[in-house]
Amino acid sequence: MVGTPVLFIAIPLLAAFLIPLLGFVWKESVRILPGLVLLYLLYLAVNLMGQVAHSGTIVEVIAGWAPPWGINLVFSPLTGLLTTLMILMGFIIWIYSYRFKNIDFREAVKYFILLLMMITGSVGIVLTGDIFNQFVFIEITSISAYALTAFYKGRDSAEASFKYLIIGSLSSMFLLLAIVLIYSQLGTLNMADIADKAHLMKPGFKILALIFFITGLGIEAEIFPLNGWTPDAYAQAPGPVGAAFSGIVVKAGVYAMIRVIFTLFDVSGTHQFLIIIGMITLIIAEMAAVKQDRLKRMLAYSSIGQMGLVIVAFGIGTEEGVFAALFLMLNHAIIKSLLFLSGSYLVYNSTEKYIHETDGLAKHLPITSFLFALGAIAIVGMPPFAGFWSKWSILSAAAHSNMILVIVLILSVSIIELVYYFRVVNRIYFFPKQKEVEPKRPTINALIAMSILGILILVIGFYPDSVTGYLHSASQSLLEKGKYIQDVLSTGQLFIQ
Amino acid sequence: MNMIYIVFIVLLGGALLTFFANRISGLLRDTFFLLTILATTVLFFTKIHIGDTVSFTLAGLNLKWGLDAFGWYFSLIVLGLGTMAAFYALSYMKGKDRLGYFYFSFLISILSMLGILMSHDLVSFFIFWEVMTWSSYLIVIYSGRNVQKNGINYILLSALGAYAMLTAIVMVYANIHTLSISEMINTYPQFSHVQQVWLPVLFLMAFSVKAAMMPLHVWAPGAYSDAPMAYTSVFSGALSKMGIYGMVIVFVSMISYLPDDTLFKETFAWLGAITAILGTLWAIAQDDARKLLAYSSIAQLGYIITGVAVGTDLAMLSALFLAALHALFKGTLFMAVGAIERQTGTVKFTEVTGLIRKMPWTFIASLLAIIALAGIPPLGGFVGKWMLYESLINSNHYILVIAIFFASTAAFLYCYKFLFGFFLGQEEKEWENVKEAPALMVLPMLILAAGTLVLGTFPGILLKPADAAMQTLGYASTEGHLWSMSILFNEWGDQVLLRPLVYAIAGTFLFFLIILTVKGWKNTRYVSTKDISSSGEVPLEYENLTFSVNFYQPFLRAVGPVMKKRMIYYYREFGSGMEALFDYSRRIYNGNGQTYAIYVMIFLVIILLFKNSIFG
Amino acid sequence: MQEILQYTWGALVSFVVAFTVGITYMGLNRKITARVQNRIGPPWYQNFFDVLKLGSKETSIHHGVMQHMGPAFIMVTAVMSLLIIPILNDNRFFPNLNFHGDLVFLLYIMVFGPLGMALGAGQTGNPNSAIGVTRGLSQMVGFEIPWVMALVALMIQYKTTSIVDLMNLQAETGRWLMFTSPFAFLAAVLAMLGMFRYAPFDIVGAPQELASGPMSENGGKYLFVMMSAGSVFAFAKLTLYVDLFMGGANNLIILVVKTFILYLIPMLYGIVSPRYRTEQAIRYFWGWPSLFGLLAILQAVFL
Amino acid sequence: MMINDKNSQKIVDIIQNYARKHSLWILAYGTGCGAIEIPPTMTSRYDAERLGVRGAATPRQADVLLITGYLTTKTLKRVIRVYEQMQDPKYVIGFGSCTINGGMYWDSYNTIKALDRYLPVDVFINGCMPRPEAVLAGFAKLQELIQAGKADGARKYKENLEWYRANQKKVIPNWRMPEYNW
Amino acid sequence: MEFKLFDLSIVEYAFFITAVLIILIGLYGALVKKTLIKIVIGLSVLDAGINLLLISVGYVKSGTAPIFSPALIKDMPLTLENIKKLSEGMVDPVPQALVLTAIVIGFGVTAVALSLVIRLYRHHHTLNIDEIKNLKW
Repeated sequence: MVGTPVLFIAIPLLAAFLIPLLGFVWKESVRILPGLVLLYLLYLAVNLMGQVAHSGTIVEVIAGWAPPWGINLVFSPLTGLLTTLMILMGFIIWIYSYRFKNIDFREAVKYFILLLMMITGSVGIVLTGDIFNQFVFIEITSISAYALTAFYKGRDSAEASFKYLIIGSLSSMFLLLAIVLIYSQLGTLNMADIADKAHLMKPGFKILALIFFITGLGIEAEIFPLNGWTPDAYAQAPGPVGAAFSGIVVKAGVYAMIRVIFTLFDVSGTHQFLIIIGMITLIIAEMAAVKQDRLKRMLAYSSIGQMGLVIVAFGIGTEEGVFAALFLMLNHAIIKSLLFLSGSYLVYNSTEKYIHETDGLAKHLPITSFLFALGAIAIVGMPPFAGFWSKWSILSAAAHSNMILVIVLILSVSIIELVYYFRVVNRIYFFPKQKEVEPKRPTINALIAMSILGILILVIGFYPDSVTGYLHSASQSLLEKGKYIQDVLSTGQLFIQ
Repeated sequence: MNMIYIVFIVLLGGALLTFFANRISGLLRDTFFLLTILATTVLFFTKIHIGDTVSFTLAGLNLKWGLDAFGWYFSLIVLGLGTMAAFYALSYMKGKDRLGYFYFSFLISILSMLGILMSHDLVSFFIFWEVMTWSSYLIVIYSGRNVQKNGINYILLSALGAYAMLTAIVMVYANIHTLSISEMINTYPQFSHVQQVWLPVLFLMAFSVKAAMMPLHVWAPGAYSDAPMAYTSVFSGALSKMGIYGMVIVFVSMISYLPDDTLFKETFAWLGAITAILGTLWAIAQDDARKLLAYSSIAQLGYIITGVAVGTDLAMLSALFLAALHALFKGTLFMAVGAIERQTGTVKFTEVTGLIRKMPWTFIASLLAIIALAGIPPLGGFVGKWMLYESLINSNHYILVIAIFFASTAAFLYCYKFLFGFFLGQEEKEWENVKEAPALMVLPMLILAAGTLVLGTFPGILLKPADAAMQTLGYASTEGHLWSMSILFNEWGDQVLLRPLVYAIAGTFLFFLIILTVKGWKNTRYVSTKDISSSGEVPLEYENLTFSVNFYQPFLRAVGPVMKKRMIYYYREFGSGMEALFDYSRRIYNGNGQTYAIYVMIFLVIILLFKNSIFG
Repeated sequence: MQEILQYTWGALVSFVVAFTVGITYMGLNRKITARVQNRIGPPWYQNFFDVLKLGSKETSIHHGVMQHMGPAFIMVTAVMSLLIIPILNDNRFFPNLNFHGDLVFLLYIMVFGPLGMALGAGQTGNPNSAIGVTRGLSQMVGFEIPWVMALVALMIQYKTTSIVDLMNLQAETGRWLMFTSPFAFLAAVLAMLGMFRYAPFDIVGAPQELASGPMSENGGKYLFVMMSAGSVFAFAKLTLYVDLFMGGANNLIILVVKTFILYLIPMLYGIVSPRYRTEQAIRYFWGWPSLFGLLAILQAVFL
Repeated sequence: MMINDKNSQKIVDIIQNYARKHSLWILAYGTGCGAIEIPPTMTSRYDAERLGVRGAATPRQADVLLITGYLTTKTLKRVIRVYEQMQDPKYVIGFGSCTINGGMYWDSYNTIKALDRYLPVDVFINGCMPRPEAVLAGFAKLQELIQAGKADGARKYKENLEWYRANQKKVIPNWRMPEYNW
Repeated sequence: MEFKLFDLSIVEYAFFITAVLIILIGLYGALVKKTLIKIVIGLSVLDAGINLLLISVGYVKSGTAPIFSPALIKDMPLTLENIKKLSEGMVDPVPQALVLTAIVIGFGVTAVALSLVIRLYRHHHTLNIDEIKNLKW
């Protein structure tokens, strides 16, 4: 026993608290501490993953209150996988942002505290077994995300952040409403307990609660038309934060939504609804991405599209579909982070982040450009890179469910995606460089971070079996609702007796 | 360790080594490149035997690689042309930058083609197909010319085809829960009728894109002409044959089982013929040699597609023969253009003329290749053309044979234009100092051209493996009654005995050539091309008397109505229409945070209103 | 060896015959043209003088290798056509290779020469040559269509691609194909107008604008070989028509009569015609002649 | 076909000359007013073709160069060029008095007066202009000369090239032509 | 512990209705008003409404405070049944705890929102949300 899941929340919160204090002692500690914390958590997560694979779900009871009364953390194959992924992404983003832009000490303090908070919140969303607790974590994540979006003073970041905030407030309103509804009906906030008793709810209320959940969490999961904030926030936030959004925050949002739909409520028609809404999201986002003239906005729209695809895959609902969705989440986290990280060096000194400012940078930033191109090729699903396998699993899942239309739509949209990504890559490699652009060479730590992601893409691409085992057990654990309930509630029983 | 793995590892490792060796020294890079391709060729032809298979599991999918006679036939094209092009490339690419990148992509595309030919399951087929797409794409954009136009066209249409194929693959996978190609072929007759129709259509879409069939050919002229010529010879000669390879499988193993297969076959045969005609006509209109050859490739592939689609013994044989032959002569021609481009710096017929005395070896190679391309008897091209015509006539495709014949007659026009434009005509002072290309470039050309020469008399050399390949597909052996070493038969029993005919041609030619040379040998002397009868005028040095602008204007005027608009025009219109639509659709995100909030409420309201129909 | 000698002998004999007859036809053409124009005209043997003179003329210049090879190419076409096309129904007098090739081979060997000559013309560097060549090749694309249609119609109607088979068929039934396949004959004859390049299809070498087109730079021995080849080739073509459509010939006299009657068609048509521009010529060939060709194919398929 | 034997050479010569005389391909250099006499000569009324006379389009194919009238210094240059491009054996016929002595242009500053100072003329046809009958008579004379082997203007030109050149260069100010050496 | 929303008396309905009304007012403010400050106020009102709704769910008419004071427990053993019996007359404490949390969060959000408004005003010199549209499409 190396540790318990509660450390995932306790340690980073503590560290976030300690950062400014330590900063007075040794300034560099502000930058180093988050890395150490994340590294430790990564170690912990990997260990726990091994443990989970070995002996089943770990349920951690907090403060001695057993489920269904107390708050509990669930480290199942699914949540464990996502936790590991988020911590990994967080760690890589830390490596990257260790020296990203020469921000002064005060700014660094803010940045790293907020980043840690955001990661903690996201991990909490995934780990927690309590619906209100989840709400709290969502709010923690959101507030740190608002602040991080508005991190740069010079740009229109406040505008983006404010939009995010308005919609985020609506999100929290809907979540609270849903929680109120559930609580008024069932008198419990524990997810396993809710799932157990969901059939006792009046159908009308159940659906109402579900709708509020979908709306509230859909805002975090970027489904259309709830994603108005997304492109702005992605584009205006610092580069690593954009990566964190697409690699961490959105994943948590999607997880929450999927947990609600798959575990809490069993309403027929939800899956079809997911497919439809995911499809619309995908199509609109990719259509919007084609004509973007700003790099980060393009990446943001692409991110929305990918999340739509994830939701479609979840909507397929079979084990294969869930597997595919999780695979895509994993790949998307890695690839899109790589794109954001390398992309932000491509438009480093630019204020407007126009795509045409990246023209011909390949000569000046060979590795960054190469990694960006690798990411672009991977994300459109070209074999033998990572993206292909997730796309293949989605398609085969859809085919096994006889959803030919879905396949056709996904592939048509993929063509659109391919066009705009390759346009950018072509520009980077083959257009003459704009005179006024001053390329910035990436720092060594940024290179390391990006290279890790690039290697991950290659590893998953050439040897997908390295992750499919985890993904399969994760997808099974999501679908085995009864086991989840039993795992969580049995802990309570043990505790009481 | 199985030899099949080793070949792939050698290629992949060689590609990576070449890529990284580029940083160290050019010589090392060239050595690695050449060694890799040579080692692959040697290993492939000595160590891998027909019937070898290997299987493994990846991501829960059973993948199987192996080699059959059919794949071997196409491997012959790929590796043969690939090796020649590799030698050529060493000299052609000398001094250009980003060579590591080029050689890497070159080797990877060879690898992907071998992979396609050796894939026995659909997923690895698709993977290699896509690898082929992007590796060739990397080379198409290598030169940096028109990347945004030609590169995107290429990748877009390739993706269209590849995704159509992917759809088909997942359909098959969902249906029979296995990815084996042979399994798919075996169970195909039991599929539902809808699937039986759609599977071949989707597969053929992918293959038609690579085989540059109308109306999916629009990428080809740009892509062929923008890639470095060292690669374009492989691109047009071997890579496009992958489309043919797939098509043959689909036509033989799938479409034949359809109850309404004739409709399919006729449609594709006609599409092939139309491709041939339009490709030829557009080739005639080109002033850029690369474009001319690109359109010519499209046209040639059109013949092959027709042969495949008609699918009788003789037609299939002719298609396979032409596929290999096309690799020979089109490889030569692209290399010749490359040589000219390298030596003179231009590939426009309107600019460069009269190279025959400066680049005689290139001219000889081009001449042989052009004769083969035109299908004129003593060379291999005739054999393929003959078999194609006879098969069409034998299988009652009367109008089709006229269409094909029209295309190949019109092909003489661009054939002549190619030779005249570059090698004949006035010798201009501007090109006075042009030298023959280096031996490393000339030799591959000559070797390939000599191949067409040999095949003209002894087509059996190539027909034998083609016959073996066809037996793999389920055809009966046709040796002895449709072909033998140097005799061709049609299905009515008429025959062409090539050897006496070729000897007669050669004999007559030599006889009259000698007469012409000997007669007045002492008095006849060479004069420059400025010494022509031009109404008593003496053309000055700067006066260019070469006729090369609007070369075939009268002909193009005659066929004008067909050529008003190119297919790509419609694609462009469609594309810009779509982009306008996209542009319009993204205005949903109007930038006002409040509107976004209102969207959220609208979303909620809509779901609430329709909750009963959504969550039934 | 004996076989080779035999074929060589056959080729020689038929060459001599074809040369004589061909040259005579050319002379007759001039004579008849003159008579139509109310002139006396040159004697019928005038072209022998011309050829002899060209042969005896010195050729002091050449523009390169291809100029040498061009005439040889066209000679190959002429001789090979003679070798493939059976001269008489009875093969004994002119042993040749007609069992070794078929109509498709013949079609291609017939374009071999013009293309080779075009290369020779191109080498001379005279722009007129190149212009003439482009016109000639364009026109060839025009007339090949009805010509091939006619041949295809014959091939599918009688299920053979061999000339000898077609001749035997006519000999057996005793009916000429020009009557059993009239449309094919029409199409073929109209295509022949283009093949002979007499007016109105003589824009290739129109002297008034192109000097003499592809031949502009060729004099002396080159023109000598070309002219001989042209005569031989003309006779070969006429013989082919006779073989295909008029039941062949049992002896030389019948052959000469039949070929001359056929030869009158392009000749007389030419005498009374002005000149077509290239695209007009092409459109002409793709009009009625091709329609006849189509009808021939329909007839072959449905009757 | 190297025939060294004198007698057989004679026979060959006779045959060749016979063929040559009956096959005169003319290149009509139609500068002067004499050009108008060529069409009637060639067409139905006088029909020169019955003598084997026929138009040739390029100097490479032509045997006879017709100088139909006066030559200016400017056109002389072209005529020389054309003559030099013709292949042996080749003949020149001068039309009308202009080619003989300048005719009505005898005192013109830029026409040449006597053609045979510049090119070897085999036959002069007198008249201003010569009628087609005269032209035919000229052809007949040329045929006679050919048969007799006396139409050897080309040989004379070759032998006296320097003299001809000197004369030519005297009247042609901007002499820029390839050297004639066959 | 079954709570039924529609078994409430008229007074309890009043809570409910008031809460919904406040939410609607807040929404109106947030969605229709153009001034940033008013939007923030709308959001706060929205928050308050939801909190009220949350509280009203746990409200038990004339219930006591949810405290197990020693006086209340006396000597009862703490079995499950006893706890249930004891808690019957009490107001549900959980919603109150939730509301406390929600208020804190709402406070945080409002603080962030207001600081953003300040920055927006500095940047755009306007508070009209329709004019703050630099980022679009």
